[in-house]
Amino acid sequence: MAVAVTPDTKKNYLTALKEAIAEEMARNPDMICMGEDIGALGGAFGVTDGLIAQYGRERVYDMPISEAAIVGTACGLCLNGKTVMVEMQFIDFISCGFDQIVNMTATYHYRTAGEVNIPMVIRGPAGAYGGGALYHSQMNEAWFANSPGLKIICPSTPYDAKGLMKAALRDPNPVIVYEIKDLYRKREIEEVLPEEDYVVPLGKAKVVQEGDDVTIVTYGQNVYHALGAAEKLKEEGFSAEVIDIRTIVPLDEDTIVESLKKTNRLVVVNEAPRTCGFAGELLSRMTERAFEYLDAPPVRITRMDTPVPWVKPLELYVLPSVAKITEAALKVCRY
Amino acid sequence: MAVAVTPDTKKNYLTALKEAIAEEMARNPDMICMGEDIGALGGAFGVTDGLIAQYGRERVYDMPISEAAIVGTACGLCLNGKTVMVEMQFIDFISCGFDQIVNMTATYHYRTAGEVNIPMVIRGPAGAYGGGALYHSQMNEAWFANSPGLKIICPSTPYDAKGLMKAALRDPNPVIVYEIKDLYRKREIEEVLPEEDYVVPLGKAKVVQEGDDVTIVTYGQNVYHALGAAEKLKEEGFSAEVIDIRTIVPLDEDTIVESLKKTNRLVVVNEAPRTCGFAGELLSRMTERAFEYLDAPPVRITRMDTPVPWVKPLELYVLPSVAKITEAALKVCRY
Amino acid sequence: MATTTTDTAQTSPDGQSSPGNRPSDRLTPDDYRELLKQLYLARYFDVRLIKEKKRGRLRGTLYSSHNQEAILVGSLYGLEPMDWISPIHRDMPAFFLKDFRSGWDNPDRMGMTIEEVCSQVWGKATSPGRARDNWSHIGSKSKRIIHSTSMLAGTIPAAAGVVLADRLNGLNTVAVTYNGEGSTAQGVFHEAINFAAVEKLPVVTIIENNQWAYGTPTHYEYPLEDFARRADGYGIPGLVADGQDVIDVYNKVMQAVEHARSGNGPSIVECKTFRAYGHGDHDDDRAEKYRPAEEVEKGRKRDPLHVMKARMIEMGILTQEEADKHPAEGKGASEVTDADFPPEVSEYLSRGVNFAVKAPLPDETEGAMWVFKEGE
Amino acid sequence: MATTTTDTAQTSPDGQSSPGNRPSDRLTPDDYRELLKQLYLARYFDVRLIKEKKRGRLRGTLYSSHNQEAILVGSLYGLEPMDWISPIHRDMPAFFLKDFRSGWDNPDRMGMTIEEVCSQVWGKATSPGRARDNWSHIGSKSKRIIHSTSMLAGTIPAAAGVVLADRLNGLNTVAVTYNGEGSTAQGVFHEAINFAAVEKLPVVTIIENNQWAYGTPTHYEYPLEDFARRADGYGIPGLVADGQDVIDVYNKVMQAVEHARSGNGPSIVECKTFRAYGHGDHDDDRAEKYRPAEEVEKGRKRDPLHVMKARMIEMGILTQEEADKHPAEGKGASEVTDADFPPEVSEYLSRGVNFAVKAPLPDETEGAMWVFKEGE
Ligand SMILES: Cc1ncc(C[n+]2csc(CCOP(=O)(O)OP(=O)(O)O)c2C)c(N)n1
Ligand SMILES: Cc1ncc(C[n+]2csc(CCOP(=O)(O)OP(=O)(O)O)c2C)c(N)n1
Ligand SMILES: [Mg+2]
Ligand SMILES: [Mg+2]
Repeated sequence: MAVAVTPDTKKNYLTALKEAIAEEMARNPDMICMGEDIGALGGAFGVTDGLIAQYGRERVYDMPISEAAIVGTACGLCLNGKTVMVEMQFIDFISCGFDQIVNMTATYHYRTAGEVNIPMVIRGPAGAYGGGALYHSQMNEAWFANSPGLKIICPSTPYDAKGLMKAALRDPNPVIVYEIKDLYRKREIEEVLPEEDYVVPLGKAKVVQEGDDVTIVTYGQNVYHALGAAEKLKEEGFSAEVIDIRTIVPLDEDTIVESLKKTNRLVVVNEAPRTCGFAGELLSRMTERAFEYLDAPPVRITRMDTPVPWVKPLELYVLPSVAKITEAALKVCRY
Repeated sequence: MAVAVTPDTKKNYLTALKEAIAEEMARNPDMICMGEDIGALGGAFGVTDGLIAQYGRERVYDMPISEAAIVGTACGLCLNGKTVMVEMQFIDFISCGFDQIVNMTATYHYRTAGEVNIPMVIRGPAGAYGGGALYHSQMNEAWFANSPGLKIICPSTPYDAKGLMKAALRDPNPVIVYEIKDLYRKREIEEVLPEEDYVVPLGKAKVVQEGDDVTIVTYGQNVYHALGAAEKLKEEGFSAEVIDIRTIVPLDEDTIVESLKKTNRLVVVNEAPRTCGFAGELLSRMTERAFEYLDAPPVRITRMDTPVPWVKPLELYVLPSVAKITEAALKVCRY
Repeated sequence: MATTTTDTAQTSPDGQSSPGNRPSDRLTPDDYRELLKQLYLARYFDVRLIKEKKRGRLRGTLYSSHNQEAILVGSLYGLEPMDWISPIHRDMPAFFLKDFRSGWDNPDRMGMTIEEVCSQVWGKATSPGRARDNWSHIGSKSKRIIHSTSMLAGTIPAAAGVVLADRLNGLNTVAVTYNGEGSTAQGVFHEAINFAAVEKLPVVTIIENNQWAYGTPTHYEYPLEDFARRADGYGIPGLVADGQDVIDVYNKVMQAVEHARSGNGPSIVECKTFRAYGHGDHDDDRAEKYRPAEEVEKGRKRDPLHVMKARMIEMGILTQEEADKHPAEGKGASEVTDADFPPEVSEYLSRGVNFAVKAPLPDETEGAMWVFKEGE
Repeated sequence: MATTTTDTAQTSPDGQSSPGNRPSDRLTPDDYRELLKQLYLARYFDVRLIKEKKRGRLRGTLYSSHNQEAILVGSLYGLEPMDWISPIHRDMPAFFLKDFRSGWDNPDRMGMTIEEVCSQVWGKATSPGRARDNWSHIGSKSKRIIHSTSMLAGTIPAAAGVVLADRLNGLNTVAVTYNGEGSTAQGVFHEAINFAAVEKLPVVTIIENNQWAYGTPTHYEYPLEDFARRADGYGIPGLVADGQDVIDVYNKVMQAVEHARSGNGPSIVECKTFRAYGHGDHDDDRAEKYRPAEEVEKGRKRDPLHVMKARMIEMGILTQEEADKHPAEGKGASEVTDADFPPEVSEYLSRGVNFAVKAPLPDETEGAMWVFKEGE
């Protein structure tokens, strides 16, 4: 699936990620990639395609199926001056390397009073809606948001995917990247990317659509559901502001507060399980900080507190949707 | 440390737990205990003291240092009809068995449309304030609250410890028990326990102290900090209602809502890291459900988003305290 | 390193496999005929699914067991009905092959019916798990099949647990777990086998060494040629079987099973085989990116159907004519037709497919059900 | 099962240890004298801490290395300054013993100063980690000591990572990791050693087999007598050393180190020893609950100081009179006094203790610092 490289060729989300990693590999001779099947195959989805041909085993490691050792070895490499991109074949398998992430990697800077920092990027395909069932659909970012020392990002567009990935690979801290696999090859979101090097700084939300009546805050695939809901709301005479936070940790609260000053109404959307998901965190922060601006109870639309089931009707039943967001936002608007 | 067994002997939190497990072992011949050093030693804190002498290796397993295999084997035992109590030597080490808990155990009932249920109790010493540093102080319940299929409890008194533990060991679902190790031998909280068998049902909060001006909701060790704050508040002329939720999943929302109808003010206290901790979840639920009753922005007092550092002044600096709760509650009361 | 398939019938570390003393010596000609039929069925199941998938009738990824069927057929044939198994992604036929000896249509059989397995593949409410999780992630408490998650090697500790429970209840069962060679790198593999060895639990770990873990060759997974050598770290038997030969698999697995059932603890049985297609069907067209064509050709050469037929001809229990009647061996999924299989095989499966196709989808509201079991 | 300490100097699996060809043959009498002094220092460090702890001057748990010092002294002596180590809870003396041969007070030494180590024990701001994590969880990027978490075996993959980075940078270093025998049951042990073996990384994994993991005896941890046999599962050398004998430890570890530095990959060296006290000081009074007194008496009999002195007397580089001058060997922490140690040893440590006692506590606000590193 070679993409012609004329300057104004639109590129998909996957290509954006691929370019970001390839360009950082070229820029930073101390950068290494590790993961399962990322060499000759180029990764399950092809994000590392071509890297092994260019850099060889010295910088691109097909690893045994050992998530704990992959993260731990990467941690050692970073401790000793390298920058490591770790690919989880699916973000769901991060559970098998969990201890090495939350206890070894995340805390290294803290434990050493700053002597050590771990510039590691752990990235992988994430998200539901694609029939991946329980173990190929997860958005488990809340586990890591509750584990101090980790930054977390989740891009929703090719432009952001490339810019955030580059920022992550230049960040001196461990960053976990939730790549939305359903967006990898989505035609509708392809866009022309700048020819020159650019980053999207971590910790900056983006107002995707301006509006006055309600603020819908989300990230990942639900940005599109929120935009869909905004369409429906327009039909009902309400104008929704849609914010894509892009970075989960650290959160850009100011952008959201600014919006709430205008709309006075908040809907948070998140496909992770409801309890202790990031939607609750976001809602809490806004309630604490912007209570006075809120004219209606803020609302979360999240996955139900269930795993992601396989069969389509069940899967959609438990996940946020345009309809659910619309309904919730309407209720908030009409409060 | 034998305790004389006259009916009105006060018992500590540790003894309460010990009795609950011993009584359930006697009651349920299909119950098995697994963990590191739980045999001849009786566990690092002595919770399983005496069980091996009574039941032998057939029902009490000193396990290799293999948290994943411990949980996984326990899961297999439960799948085949047993009830298993798994001791984590410290709850912090649960990270090493993480995948087997969240992906294998928690979802088993869901995946099998109810054919299988896993009556497993995973319990261990938890909590900060004791100088245990990063890896002997954790309250990591939010990871599991965001993983559907797990119940989570955290008792704060001997009575509740025994009653909740028994309920957990009779529950057909996996339950994680956060035992507050700083309370294990705390003299001030010892109490006389009923001689007859009793359970404290999961999912029921307890109003520890009634009050009218502000509702302080918490669990674990912070119940005592909240009570301390309530004292201080009284001096300032405010009466605080203190609620110990006891069960984190499923949460007894009604008791809290009832309280808010009266006090119209909410402070949530939790020693876990702030972001995506359970305090945020609780605050969100109340904001969604009881927004109209809230006369002031609800507030969270949590650990800062840091690990738990070792040295005392640092440890206390990042954790909730009587002073911090008091200050926050006063602000809420005076809003 | 390890990329060739070897006939290792002679290399077994203990004397059990010397002629006259092998488990297979107890097999009758009828057993051989049954085994051949099961091989056909496993192959037919796979090619039929490949075709259905190509026609867009199935969702999810199909991990073909093509060319690896002898491992399932040979390992399952000697088990007792009450024994446990835990199949993994490439082992779909195991779900119905379990306890197949009790009769393909025996309603009391301790294995899944073909209707149940097909219902799972088609994602229907009649699947044992009501299609809540996908493909090979089914199982059955009553039929003694452990449900896997996707996390590789993750069922080995559960296998230890179920047989420990049986032992406590006075039941002498064995658990057979299936794992790709790549999965043996997982930490939980080590933890579970270590504990099983300490406790002498009757767990037999089969390693299906098909030379590749997705796009990764064995020399990046493990430093030695034989993955069975992992057993040496636990002082347990590590047998190597020719995974293309039902009878050799049967012999080695039965040695391990008898060792386990006699109270001597766990074993590892590595079965050398070769993955015929891509890792999953999504990978079929690009596997050549990492896997040289010559290797594929070489690896596919010893079709288990062919090996079995040759054995039977040599033993005089199959004529060349009979053998040639249904020439499925050596043919790819796109080349083979129903005529290449005995009719009872295609008919059996068709019954399952027809049932599944007509079966209802689960109702969407089931998505929210069974998170917790209600207490009594 | 494995509960006895064996002199296994002869059982090494390769020819390297035959007399005349052993690494120790390169040691001079001065080396022996230095090693003995280091043994004294390690012992003194431990007993001094035990005493300070008993007096209530220290927080946290003290995991005594009493009777196990030969492992640290012998394994560290032959390393190059740029080599990496990762000590674990029972290895506190390793932090200052690293690169001790460069001179106890050499400011350029690639090991921690005694002031730094004592500052950590006393929880002061002058600790390398500013006392943010406790006891043995210190380390130093610049001195090449990996910081452990509490999660056992968790530093082995990091050890693989640091030497891989060195190799990529053209630096031929070795990483030596320390682990209790109980910790070898962890999944990450398997994953990391498997990868190190695949990649032929220069990682030497020392197993301090002190017969107990907290309250659990070895036969519940592992099915074989020698934990070194874990190496067999990866086809790497698994050596067994007499952990009470500095010289045997030195020989076996140096064999493994030279094997690694020559590009041949990882090894495991099991050192047989015996834990003198409880698991931690909180366990001292109750260890008798699970550990029979006779076993303790037997296990403590071969004091590494005694073994070393006997060797030196036999070699004619120590007189009996000299040996008896500081009779610390065979004495418990409560029996021993400063007079049982060479004065330079107690003075050296006292310098560290005095420094630490006077050093400031970190300011409470540091609790909120260094969660993230600010970008450039
Ligand atoms: C813990 C974990 N990591 C990664 C994966 C993704 N994955 C699925 S199958 C596979 C390759 C498995 O190879 P092998 O074990 O040899 O089995 P095979 O597919 O060859 O039969 C990988 C890496 C997974 N399922 N689980
Ligand atoms: C993953 C993990 N599980 C449990 C513990 C608790 N723990 C601390 S030390 C110890 C025993 C260690 O035994 P061993 O490895 O033999 O070392 P030793 O203490 O005997 O030197 C245990 C179980 C831990 N630190 N990490
Ligand atoms: Mg394979
Ligand atoms: Mg030990």
